[in-house]
Amino acid sequence: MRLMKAALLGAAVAAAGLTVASGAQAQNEQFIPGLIYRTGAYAPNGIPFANGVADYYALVNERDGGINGVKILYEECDTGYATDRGVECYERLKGKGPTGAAYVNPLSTGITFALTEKAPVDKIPVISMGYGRSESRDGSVFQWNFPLLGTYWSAADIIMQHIALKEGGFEKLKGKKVVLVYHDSPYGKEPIALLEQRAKMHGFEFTPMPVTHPGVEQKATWLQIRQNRPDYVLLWGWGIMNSTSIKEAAAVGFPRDKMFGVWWSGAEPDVRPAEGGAKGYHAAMLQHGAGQFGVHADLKKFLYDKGKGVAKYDETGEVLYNRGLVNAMLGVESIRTAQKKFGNKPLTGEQVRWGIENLDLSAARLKELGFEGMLQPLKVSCQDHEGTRAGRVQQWDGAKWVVVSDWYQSDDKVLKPMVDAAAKKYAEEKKLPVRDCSKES
Amino acid sequence: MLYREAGQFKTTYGADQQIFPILQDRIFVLAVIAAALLVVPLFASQYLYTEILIPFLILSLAAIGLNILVGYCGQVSLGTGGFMAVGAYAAYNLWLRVPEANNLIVVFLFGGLMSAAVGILFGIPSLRIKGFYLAVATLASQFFLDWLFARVKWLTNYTPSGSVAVGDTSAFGWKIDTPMERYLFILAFVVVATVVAKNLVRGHIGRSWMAIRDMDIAAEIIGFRPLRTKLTAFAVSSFFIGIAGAMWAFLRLGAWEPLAFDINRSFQILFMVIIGGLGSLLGSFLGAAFIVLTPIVLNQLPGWFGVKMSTALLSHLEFMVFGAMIVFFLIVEPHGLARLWAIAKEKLRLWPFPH
Amino acid sequence: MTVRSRVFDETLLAVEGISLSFGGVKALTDISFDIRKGEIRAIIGPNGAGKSSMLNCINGFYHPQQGAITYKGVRRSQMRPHEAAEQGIARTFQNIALFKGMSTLDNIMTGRNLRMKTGLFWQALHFGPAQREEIEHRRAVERIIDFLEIQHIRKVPVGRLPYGLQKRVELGRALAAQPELLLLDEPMAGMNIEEKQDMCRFVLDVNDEFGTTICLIEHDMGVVMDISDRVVVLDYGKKIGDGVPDEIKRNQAVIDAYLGVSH
Amino acid sequence: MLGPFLETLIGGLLTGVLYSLVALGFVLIFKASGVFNFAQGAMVLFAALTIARLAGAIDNKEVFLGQFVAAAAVLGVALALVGWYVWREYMARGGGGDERRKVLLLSLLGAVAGGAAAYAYGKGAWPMWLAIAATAAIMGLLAYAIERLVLRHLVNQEGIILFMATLGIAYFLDGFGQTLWGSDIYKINLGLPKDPIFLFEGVFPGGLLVDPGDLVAAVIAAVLVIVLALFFQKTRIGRALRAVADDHAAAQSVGIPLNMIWLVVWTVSGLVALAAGLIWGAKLGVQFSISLIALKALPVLILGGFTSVPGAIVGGLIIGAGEKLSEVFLAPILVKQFDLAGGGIENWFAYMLALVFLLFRPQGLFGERIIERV
Repeated sequence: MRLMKAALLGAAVAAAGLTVASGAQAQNEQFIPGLIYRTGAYAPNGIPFANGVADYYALVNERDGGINGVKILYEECDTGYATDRGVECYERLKGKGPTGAAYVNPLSTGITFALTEKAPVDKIPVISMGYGRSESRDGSVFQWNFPLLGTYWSAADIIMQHIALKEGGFEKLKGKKVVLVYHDSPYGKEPIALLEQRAKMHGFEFTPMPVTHPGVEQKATWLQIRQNRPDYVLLWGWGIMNSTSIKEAAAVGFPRDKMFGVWWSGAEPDVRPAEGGAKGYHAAMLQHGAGQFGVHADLKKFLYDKGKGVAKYDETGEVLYNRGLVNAMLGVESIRTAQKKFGNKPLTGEQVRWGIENLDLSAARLKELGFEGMLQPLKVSCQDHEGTRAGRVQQWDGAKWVVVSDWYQSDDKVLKPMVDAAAKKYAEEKKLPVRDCSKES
Repeated sequence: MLYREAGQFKTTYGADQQIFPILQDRIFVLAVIAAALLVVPLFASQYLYTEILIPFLILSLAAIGLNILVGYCGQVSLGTGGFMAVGAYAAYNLWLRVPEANNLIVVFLFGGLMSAAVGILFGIPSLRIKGFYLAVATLASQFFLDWLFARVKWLTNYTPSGSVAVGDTSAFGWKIDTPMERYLFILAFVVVATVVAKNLVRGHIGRSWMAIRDMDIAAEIIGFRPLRTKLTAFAVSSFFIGIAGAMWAFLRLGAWEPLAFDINRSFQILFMVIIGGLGSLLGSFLGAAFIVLTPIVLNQLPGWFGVKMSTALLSHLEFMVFGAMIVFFLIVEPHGLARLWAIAKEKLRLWPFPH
Repeated sequence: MTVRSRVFDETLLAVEGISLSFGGVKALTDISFDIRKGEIRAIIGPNGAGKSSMLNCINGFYHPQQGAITYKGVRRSQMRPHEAAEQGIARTFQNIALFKGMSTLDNIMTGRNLRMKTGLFWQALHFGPAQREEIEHRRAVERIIDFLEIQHIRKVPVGRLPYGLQKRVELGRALAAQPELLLLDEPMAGMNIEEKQDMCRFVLDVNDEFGTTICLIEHDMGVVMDISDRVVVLDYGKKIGDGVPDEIKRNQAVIDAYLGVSH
Repeated sequence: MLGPFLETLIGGLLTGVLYSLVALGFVLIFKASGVFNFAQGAMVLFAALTIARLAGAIDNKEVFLGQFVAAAAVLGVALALVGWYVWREYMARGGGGDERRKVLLLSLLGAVAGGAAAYAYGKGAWPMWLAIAATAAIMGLLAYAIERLVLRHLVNQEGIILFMATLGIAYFLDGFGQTLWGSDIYKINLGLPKDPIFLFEGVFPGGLLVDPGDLVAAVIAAVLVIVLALFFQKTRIGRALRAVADDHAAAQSVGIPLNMIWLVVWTVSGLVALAAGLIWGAKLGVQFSISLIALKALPVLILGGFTSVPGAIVGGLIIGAGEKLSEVFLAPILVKQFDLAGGGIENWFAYMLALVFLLFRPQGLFGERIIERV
């Protein structure tokens, strides 16, 4: 009986908690949920990113007293990179704060897909910076999605442009073999459509090779690569899969400088475990690279010198940490943009959506924010939810990332028709209304 | 004094063979269903619907399906996720390709039937393979089906990412859209399915399953055909699981990829069946409630008490406490929550005079 | 002690030259005997004589390497157990083989399985034909429950019953099939005098009232000689005697086997 | 064609040895206690994390301070629980010498574990041998805790209940290991050679590639397997183990203490997990993901039989070779034939291979033929 009582008591506490979870809140706060992962198979990459995001919000609160006086209320929820956990986190957090979630960063392509279905209903924009659905840059169909800074189609295109440049032009790719080693999930599959398109255009042979979650078992994949001798290997991995790929490449003697990772396969946790084997490995950059910039000085002054930083100060220049900063900054600036129209108060997701769609960061503004050298100017519009499609390529020299290319722009002549077709198909399948962007202000 | 069966006499065999022969049980169950139907919509928040009630109901249905196979027929399966995926993708393809069938009930039943067919196929080895060998062998179906839905492009309508999405869901012209509508629809479906499951397990088909479970050799000797009996169990079980999978995809996720039905899903549902109680339909519900609620509660518990904790530590603690609770419950009552419930009822019957 | 002397003409089942071995171990060697319709036939023999193996061959659980069994005029070398059940052969087991997770009522209901035909659909609705069928068979089972005097344990899971009652339930399950040939493997093993008397009564009543042919294995010689019409004796897998109880009592080979004279 | 085939075969066999090693952990426990121990993968992770963190310098102390406090608390509670159990038992039996020795052993192991944690967080890297020794002690402690806190209370339960309990243990260990040691990728440096070797370059174009790291790992694994086999055949405790495996009740009746045997078996399979963790960790880096390699060992188990040591070895080789060959040679054909979106068949192929095999031999590779009785 004692056990029954304990069980009943526990159930009562749980029920009470679930119903009154949303307690008293301060009124002048803008709530931002953080769907991140600091545990599980993808934690090595999730942790630095989450640290960057958390630090930037803290910085805005510490340095500026919030966004025009509206404090940021930030709460993390660990998704473990699992879609259903991610959805649960989203549902749990979306209604918090005086106005609900301003926007959501799913930090997983799978979760992005799931939230894409929920965003129009809940009226909360989804920012998938450098990931997510490639066709979602079409704001006329995907009103609530913002794959800022670049989609996977852009990433793949930039890498192919870089390869073509080194080979001496796209026509030289004829007859070459390109292999894509990808994480077997929507994330890894995204670039395939573009690469198939490019292969058709330029006559190179393209082979996609899936690697099953979590990606520690790649022996067969790399034996095949050794036997087929492709000219280039593109890598679309995440978490431990990245370092494993590089190690296996070394083990079969595939030249690392012929390997190109996407920007999620180009951070320190991806190359360090492979030690010497990673030297020469290339990766695309989501604009920014590693290193410390203007904003880092503020981070040191307002957070780390006061012992309030989440990470260690020497780690704040790492690629994924910087990406966290960029990600948070774009969100904050979107809210700021929206405040110009709706007033300096906590905003709803719908209002913030307008802010993201009208986000316009000039070079001067980026410098002011301390992001000069990390980002190029970007301008989002109804038609273009990506904002910018620029990228560079970097190479690991054994100790640090070195930028080895100039800026590329993904080729809209190739991308735009694909985006339009895919968005149209989505709208038809789902029987969705299409916005007319020419009528938007 | 309230829970007494004394004085309730059965005068016909029909009366004795009702689902709930005791009057108070009948009233209680009807009250629960009525409350779920009428009272819950009065106060439930969206979070309660989408993250607790809907997952709970759908996974209860999957657990009932698995319980038929494991609890009633004694065939351990670790392939539940795969069969859910069959249901989900079959339903998706019917929904996509046959516009006339845009009726969730039709679509779900189709998902269930396809899943049953695949279940029969993967049930065939059960004639020769038993126990843990069978359990591990069913993983073959799990991994194969996962792979199939990730690779065969037609099944996902050639979407570049392999992730599919559904919209515009309705049944007989009723547009099932808001969380409350989805909840009510699922509730209705699950109640009907539970009654069907109960009818099957209390009839001669259910007895044939239990006979195979308790002693397969003796069952064969008194005339049951082992293969046919086992395949019926596989089919019925997969049917329920397939419907649950289709519901999970259509009414819970809306957009999904094969990872939504990976091996962790299989383990999750097996947990529900074991913690809830093998061979108990009530247990399937209790187990589902436990497995759905525990991680959510554990994750939020420190927050309710104002304890600030790093996200990582919180997640790790959630893992640890969840694991420990599973072990604890298995030690306290290996026959599951349903047995605890039965003991409580037994006590109630004697209350307030325990001797 | 009265020896029952009845005469039976019609052969129900004939065993011809059965040999069975596991790997190199011979369990049965060239066994032949017959069971006539309506009689109570006993198989006796020391431990390990191959009695249970013999029953297992008759109802198709073991497949003898040599020989054939003629049942109701059809000769066959082997059949599947459920085929035997369909042909009207029911049995009980030496080590009780009840379905432990089910109640007494359900266990006996399983004995009716071959007669319950409604399909999944009606079963799922539990309505119409399914319900009618269930009630009809319930009636038959309740008669057996009355006959065996086990009304009070109708709803108790059999795993919780004492040994003697379990044996009785097992007999009930076999009877529920309304068999033509009932095989009883040591129905009275481990019982006290009272329980044995009850069981004897049931066996004789079954034989008398329903005319069921019974083949039983039993160790208690008193019981065997008392109730059986004819006895066959096995030792080390070979048949050493066959006849009415009085003959068997006088058979030197049988006496030797039981007293342990070396071969 | 022969060159690539041989190369893939070698790669597969070398991987297979590692599968054997993980499968062996399962077999040992199943043989002696009938438990299908799903926590084997979590044990591999736990052991590997422990070695990696003890042998590698902990650089970010601040971040881990919180975890350290929590970990120390959890470890303390666990030890206190174990201690309480032992004390109760000790009192109940009037304090036998045997119990006293156990208490001593326990506190010793606890001290080693606590010292290890404290030292690791305080100073920095340990030499590899010391790290391995300390990890071995911790695995022993873990086995003790599992036996005392879980198995003892589940004696005579059905197999599936025990299986579920080990799943619970796996969850606990995954969380515990990460709390204690973090979730990053950690290195174990055994000094395994990394540059590929090419054999018979004259015979095959490009030569036959052999990964020397795999080779060394396979040799270590093979030695371990042989040592274990000898341990079972030759030592007194090994014979006792086999007796228990054959018949629990009979073994107990001739005076073999069942609890002791279980403790030994779980410790040994903890050590096997340690070896597997060491090798896998050195190859791939230590991270949460390696707890999933348990799944890789399952087809080996049904192919080789749950109770057969040689089965685990041969099964591992067959599965390793089978999955690599199928992926390299069969998958491209399937992809072309059915216009699939990529191969990746190795995951289910191993299971299908085992399944088809089982249909013809339900008792596995080396299992004995089952005679059914009623």
